[in-house]
Amino acid sequence: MGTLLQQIANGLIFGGLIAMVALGYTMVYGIIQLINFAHGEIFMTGAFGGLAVYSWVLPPAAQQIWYVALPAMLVGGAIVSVVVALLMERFAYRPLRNAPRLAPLITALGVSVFLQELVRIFFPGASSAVPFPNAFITAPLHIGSITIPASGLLMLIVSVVLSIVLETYVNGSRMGRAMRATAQDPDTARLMGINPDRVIVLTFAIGAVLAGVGGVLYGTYIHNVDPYIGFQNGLFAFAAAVLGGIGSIRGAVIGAFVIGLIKNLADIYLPGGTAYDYVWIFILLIAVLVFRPQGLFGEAERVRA
Amino acid sequence: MSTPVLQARDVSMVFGGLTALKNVSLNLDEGKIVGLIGPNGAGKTTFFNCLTGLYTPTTGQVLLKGAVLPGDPAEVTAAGVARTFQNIRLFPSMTVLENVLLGRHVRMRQGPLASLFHGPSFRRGEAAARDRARELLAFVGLGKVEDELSRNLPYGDQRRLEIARALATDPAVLLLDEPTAGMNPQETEAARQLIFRIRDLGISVVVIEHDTKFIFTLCDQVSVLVQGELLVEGTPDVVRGDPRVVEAYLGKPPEEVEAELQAVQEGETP
Amino acid sequence: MRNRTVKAAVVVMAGALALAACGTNKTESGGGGSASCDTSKGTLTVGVIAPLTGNLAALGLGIQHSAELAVAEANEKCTVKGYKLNLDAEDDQATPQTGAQAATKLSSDSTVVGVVGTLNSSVAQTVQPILSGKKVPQISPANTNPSLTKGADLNNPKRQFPSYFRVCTTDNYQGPDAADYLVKKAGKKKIAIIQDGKTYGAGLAAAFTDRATKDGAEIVDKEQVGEKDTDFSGVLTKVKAASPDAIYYGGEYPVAGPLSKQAAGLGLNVPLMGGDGIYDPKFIDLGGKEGDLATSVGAPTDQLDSAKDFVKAYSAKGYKDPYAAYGAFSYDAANAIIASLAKTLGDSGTWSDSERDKLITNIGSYSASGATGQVAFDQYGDSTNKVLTVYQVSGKDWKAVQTGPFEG
Amino acid sequence: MKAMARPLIIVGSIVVIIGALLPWATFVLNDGPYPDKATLEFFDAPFGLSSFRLYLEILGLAGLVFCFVPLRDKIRVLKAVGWGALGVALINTLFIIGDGGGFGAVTVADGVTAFGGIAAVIGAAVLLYGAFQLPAEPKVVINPKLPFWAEWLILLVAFVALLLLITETLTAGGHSGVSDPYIGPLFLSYLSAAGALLGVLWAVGVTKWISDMSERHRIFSIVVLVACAVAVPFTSLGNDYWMTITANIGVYAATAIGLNIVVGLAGLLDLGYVAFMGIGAFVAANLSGAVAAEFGIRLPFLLAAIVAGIVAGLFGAIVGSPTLRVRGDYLAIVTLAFGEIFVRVSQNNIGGLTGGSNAIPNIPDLSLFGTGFNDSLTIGGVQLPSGVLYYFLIVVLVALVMFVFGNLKNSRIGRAWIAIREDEDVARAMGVKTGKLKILAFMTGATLAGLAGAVFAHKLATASYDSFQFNQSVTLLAAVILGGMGTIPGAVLGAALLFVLPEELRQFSDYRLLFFGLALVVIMRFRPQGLIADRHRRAELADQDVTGESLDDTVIKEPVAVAGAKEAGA
Repeated sequence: MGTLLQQIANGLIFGGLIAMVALGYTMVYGIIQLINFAHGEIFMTGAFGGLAVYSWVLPPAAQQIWYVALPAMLVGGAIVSVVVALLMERFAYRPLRNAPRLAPLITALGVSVFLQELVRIFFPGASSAVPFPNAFITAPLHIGSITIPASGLLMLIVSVVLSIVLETYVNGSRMGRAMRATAQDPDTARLMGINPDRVIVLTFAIGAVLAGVGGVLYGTYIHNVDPYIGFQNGLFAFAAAVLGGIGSIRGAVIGAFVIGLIKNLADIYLPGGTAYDYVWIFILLIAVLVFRPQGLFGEAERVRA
Repeated sequence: MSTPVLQARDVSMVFGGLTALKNVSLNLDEGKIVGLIGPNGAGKTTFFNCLTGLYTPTTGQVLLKGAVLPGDPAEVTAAGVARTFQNIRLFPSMTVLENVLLGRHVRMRQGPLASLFHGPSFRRGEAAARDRARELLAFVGLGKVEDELSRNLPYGDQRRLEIARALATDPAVLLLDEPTAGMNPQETEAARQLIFRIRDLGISVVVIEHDTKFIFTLCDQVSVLVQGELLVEGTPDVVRGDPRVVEAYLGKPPEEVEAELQAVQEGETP
Repeated sequence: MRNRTVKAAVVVMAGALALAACGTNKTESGGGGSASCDTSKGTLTVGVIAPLTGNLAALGLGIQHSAELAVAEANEKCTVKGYKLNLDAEDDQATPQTGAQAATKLSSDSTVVGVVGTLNSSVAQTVQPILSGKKVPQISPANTNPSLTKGADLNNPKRQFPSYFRVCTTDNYQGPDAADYLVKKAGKKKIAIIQDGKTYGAGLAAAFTDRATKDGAEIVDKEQVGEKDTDFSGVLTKVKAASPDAIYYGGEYPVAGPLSKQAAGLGLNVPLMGGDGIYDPKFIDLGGKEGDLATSVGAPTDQLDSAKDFVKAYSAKGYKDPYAAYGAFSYDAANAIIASLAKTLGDSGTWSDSERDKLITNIGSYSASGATGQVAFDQYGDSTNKVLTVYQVSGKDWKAVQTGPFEG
Repeated sequence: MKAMARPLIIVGSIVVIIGALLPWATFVLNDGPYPDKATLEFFDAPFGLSSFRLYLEILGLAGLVFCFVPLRDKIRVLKAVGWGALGVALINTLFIIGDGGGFGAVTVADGVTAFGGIAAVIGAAVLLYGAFQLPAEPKVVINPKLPFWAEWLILLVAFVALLLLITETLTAGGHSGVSDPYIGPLFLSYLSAAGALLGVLWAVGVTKWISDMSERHRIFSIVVLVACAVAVPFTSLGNDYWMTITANIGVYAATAIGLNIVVGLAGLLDLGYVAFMGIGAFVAANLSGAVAAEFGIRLPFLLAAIVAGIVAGLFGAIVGSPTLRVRGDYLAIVTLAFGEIFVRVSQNNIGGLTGGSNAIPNIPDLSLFGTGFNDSLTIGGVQLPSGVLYYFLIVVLVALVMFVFGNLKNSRIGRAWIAIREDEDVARAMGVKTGKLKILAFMTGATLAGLAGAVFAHKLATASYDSFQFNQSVTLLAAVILGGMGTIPGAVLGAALLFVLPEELRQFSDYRLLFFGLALVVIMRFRPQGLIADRHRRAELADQDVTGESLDDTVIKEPVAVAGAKEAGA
């Protein structure tokens, strides 16, 4: 029983991480129907941005005080992510807005490889894993029979809070309405006086903020980062977004938690154990795509569009 | 009276609580042209989609020569119902000839192995298909542009190519979705003549059109759809004189009809 | 005007020919320490095949530079009479087919006397037959898969390729040695095994498991982590449920460090032990905790003058990348090739393809003290160096806690 | 500005010529441990013209000559010359700066001056700028009436010249497995010069003329091409090293053509395609009698390859079956997930079939009449390099795959695939059974990949899961897209570039993936239809006038692929 609870806790934490990345996928897809494969790399650059702030911006005294260091790193990571995402949008994706579908997807793959290599070659020490400072309370928390690292709990909380904020924003604010309108029909939205370019830029920026924050929190939780963390976590996040119904914010978050739970529960309950947990996630993904292509929470019409 | 070639019996279509069609029936006799008119949103295209197997009617049946049509567009085409589209939908980067050859697809029999080895029978079949396609292109008047990419054709030619492509499937019934939309009077007249010639080949035709004048001078029978229901049905003279039609459809100021036409063209894609 | 184009084409073609024919061959202005040696007979090349790009590049570049160091020293000391030595490092991108291309490239160069490499056992599998076909000796600093030398059936060993040697030990020594230490000396009776599913890790874990069971320990859990995984909480929770008193990890430090740290985060405070793949300062940077253990081949560096010299010489050269886990092995491997070459050629020999057999024989009988201890090869081409050291994390460093030859 | 065109071209050409004569580096750039292999000369001797300085000299002279000679379409001719010169000048200048450690290397240092590089770059830029000021002219078309034997002769000469050009380009720097530290710039210089030559030929209409002729004499062209492919081992590429490289290119080209059926024809994005190659490789390995194989049987290779193809094809059908319900991007994700599952499962040695992390090593060499495929071969007194039989086997494989692709494309089924790609709904409305055909596309592609995988396993003597990872799928996809979707030469060219360039540019290997990523982005931005566009697709994808392109003229873009991508096709 203790193990089960512990695995559920682990799954939720991992799900929280994936959710922050998945939101970026789902929002970008919702607006311009682009699978932004490079979004995982935005997450990765966010983590390295946070690391850079810690190593080169913060004075040694501040490094020791987590409530100074962590916010600074989060802001730094988010800024780096946003800058990278906007450059990417401006120079790689925008020129292809009206190109055949395959073109932006290939571009996304190209951007992904490019960013990985850029960090690997030019970030000092990044040719292999780089230690990430523990910029939060180090002592693990004991809740009943389970033990979780404080940084894990923080990640979970931040992720849930940000998702709620985002959902409220998209549903409530003027810009949120513009986003939804653009997602439905960009041409009509333009007629209504919405500037689709601005909406798209904003979408990328919001996704990048979430990914950047996620990257820094990931670093504090896992304790090291390397240029390739974006790929696999990005893949999981993408799976989560699809699972929940791509384009749906709530769906992406729930999908992320489902994936986190499945990965951890497969370790105990499914055949093959830890060697096959990854396989189960993808089998689930395929099954969802085949039997419920709109995802768990997506709207059926989305798929046909 | 012989059995109609195409018969729709009490077709209803409901989309999640919204009734798009309600008990619509239609009889198409061999070698006849039937027109389908009605204001914007009357369900004409929905009805077309039911006739071609794109939608399966919620209730009711569509019969071709007395047999119920299958529920898959590909099989409907194979059974002998071909169509064109309201917004022209050619294969833009295929040549004119290839577009028509694609229409022959359903009448060709070469399987994967024959396609792989290009044996003598494959070549015979391919040559026959090409001959037939050229014949049809000549029939619609596109004999000289077979190697153009279809996207490069002028608008009117694209409409005609679409008809040739549909004819290539050797249909018993041809469904034309607004074949003259956006055409000038000369082109419209040419289209009318083309449709007559198609009829003369023994193919029955159903036409959706906004241009009532065109319909009344073309069709043997006209059905008027309003809000998903069949309002009137009969010969052009009967329909033209029916006051309900005038009220529901023709009575509107022309500008409004025009605006609707626009909206229909942009929105109501199958 | 077409005439002109044709003429231009002809001239360009001629240019290509001229290009092939001429070259200025100016001598190098700086860096060549060979000035004092007689290099009248030309140049011979030592090849390196390792991943120089991609995520294993850190290890591969360490291998390359360490071999470079050995070559540079040989040139300074005029080890090979009459020849200057070069190093030709080829990237295998850690993939078998690129490795095969690199091997073909080196083996078709008649000046290549031997090859140091590869890092990955899977790449070695494609490289072995190619180099062997051209009788180019290959000494690997890092392949640990026993089947590379002894064939798939270890109970009935048969040498696979006469030209293949390695200076590192196979899983067959390190795994059991670690098991002996952990079970007998440290008294850990309930052990959980985690491995990464790659050749090195899986092999090591299997060898460990066998011996530990024999020594009377109970293997309470066996798990696998993915190469690219970073969150190990699922695996560790499962391990924790089995309440082991030690974890043995088959794999390399980029996973092992975080694994150890995350275990502690989940309240699983037991030592983690691994092989030479985790014996790296970076393991501690990445989260290796106090009390974690690793085995490594050879006596501790600070007890061995040759090792200290290697470290000093390496840092003196100012290479951009650290020598990493396999640098010392690579250095020994290159030296084995160079010394055997010197022996083969003697004072006045001339290199030709007919010398290759003799070179391979000489490598087989080579014996010297290297940066990793005594370097020599047995009848299968495996290293006879069975001195293994167990290290433990103490403070921020690895400290040797046991060293000695492994006895079966 | 138009009036300035001619003076600018003249000045530019002269400066290029002078640049070629000036010294280029302030130090002797015979680097590191390679003195006797170094062939890139950066001399003090002013008239020591060879290698890239010779190309520059020729290009400069060509600029001058073409400026005065009456020419049709002068603008395109001079642009080709200008791009070529700029390419050669930039590559070498940047290399000296990079390798020599700064601008001192190409200006003044230690009392030595060397302005050759800078002069050449400026000259080439001026020449190019001048060329752009020339008035635009319609594309030259030459179409002389010739008897068929004369056309055959011209084709023969053209193909042989192309073969020689390719072999010379590849072996520029004279290496046959011998490492040269300057191989990268030498290769790129040669490529630029060869590109300029082809560019000029294209501008004067020669390439179009030849490609039209080859269309007219299709069978003859195919025969000559096959003969050229068979002749490769007899050229300067006839050594072990290039046999291995060309064989690898062939395997990937065959796989890429298979992928081209799925992506290029049917328009279904497959991100896990390499898994089918993996399945083929593992099946063949298991049936090869290798010691580590699960089954202790050895089937004849042909049979094993067929079984491998069939098994891969079955998996293709299974993976393709979600296409019945899933479309577009979602399908791409299904295939991606399948690829990832394949890697994980084969790494875990499922059922003992894949050897797991140990792979299946030592797959026995194939043999024909007692000659091992890895042995060297002597034909008529000519000693052919080892591995030549594999090369021939792979030529057969590629020919087979081309045959399948070409025949299917030009058939009822191929047309239906293209129709599905263009507009699936309409295809269905026209009677195309889209579901069946999409699965057939997957099956065909997978079968071809399986066949290629079987050859691959034998050639490599190992089947290991890490040969079949996601990045390989991406590379294959990039090969298809880079070369041009839906065309055979495109897939071959793409595969060749993606495997030759890293080999030739090994010294820049640390930046290999960086450039790979960047190249994908740039190509999608400026030439999404690929280097060799499908006759159909280029009209659809290109926003520029690219009529009359052929295989030849696309090669031109290579030297300026990054710098001049925008220019390409203009």
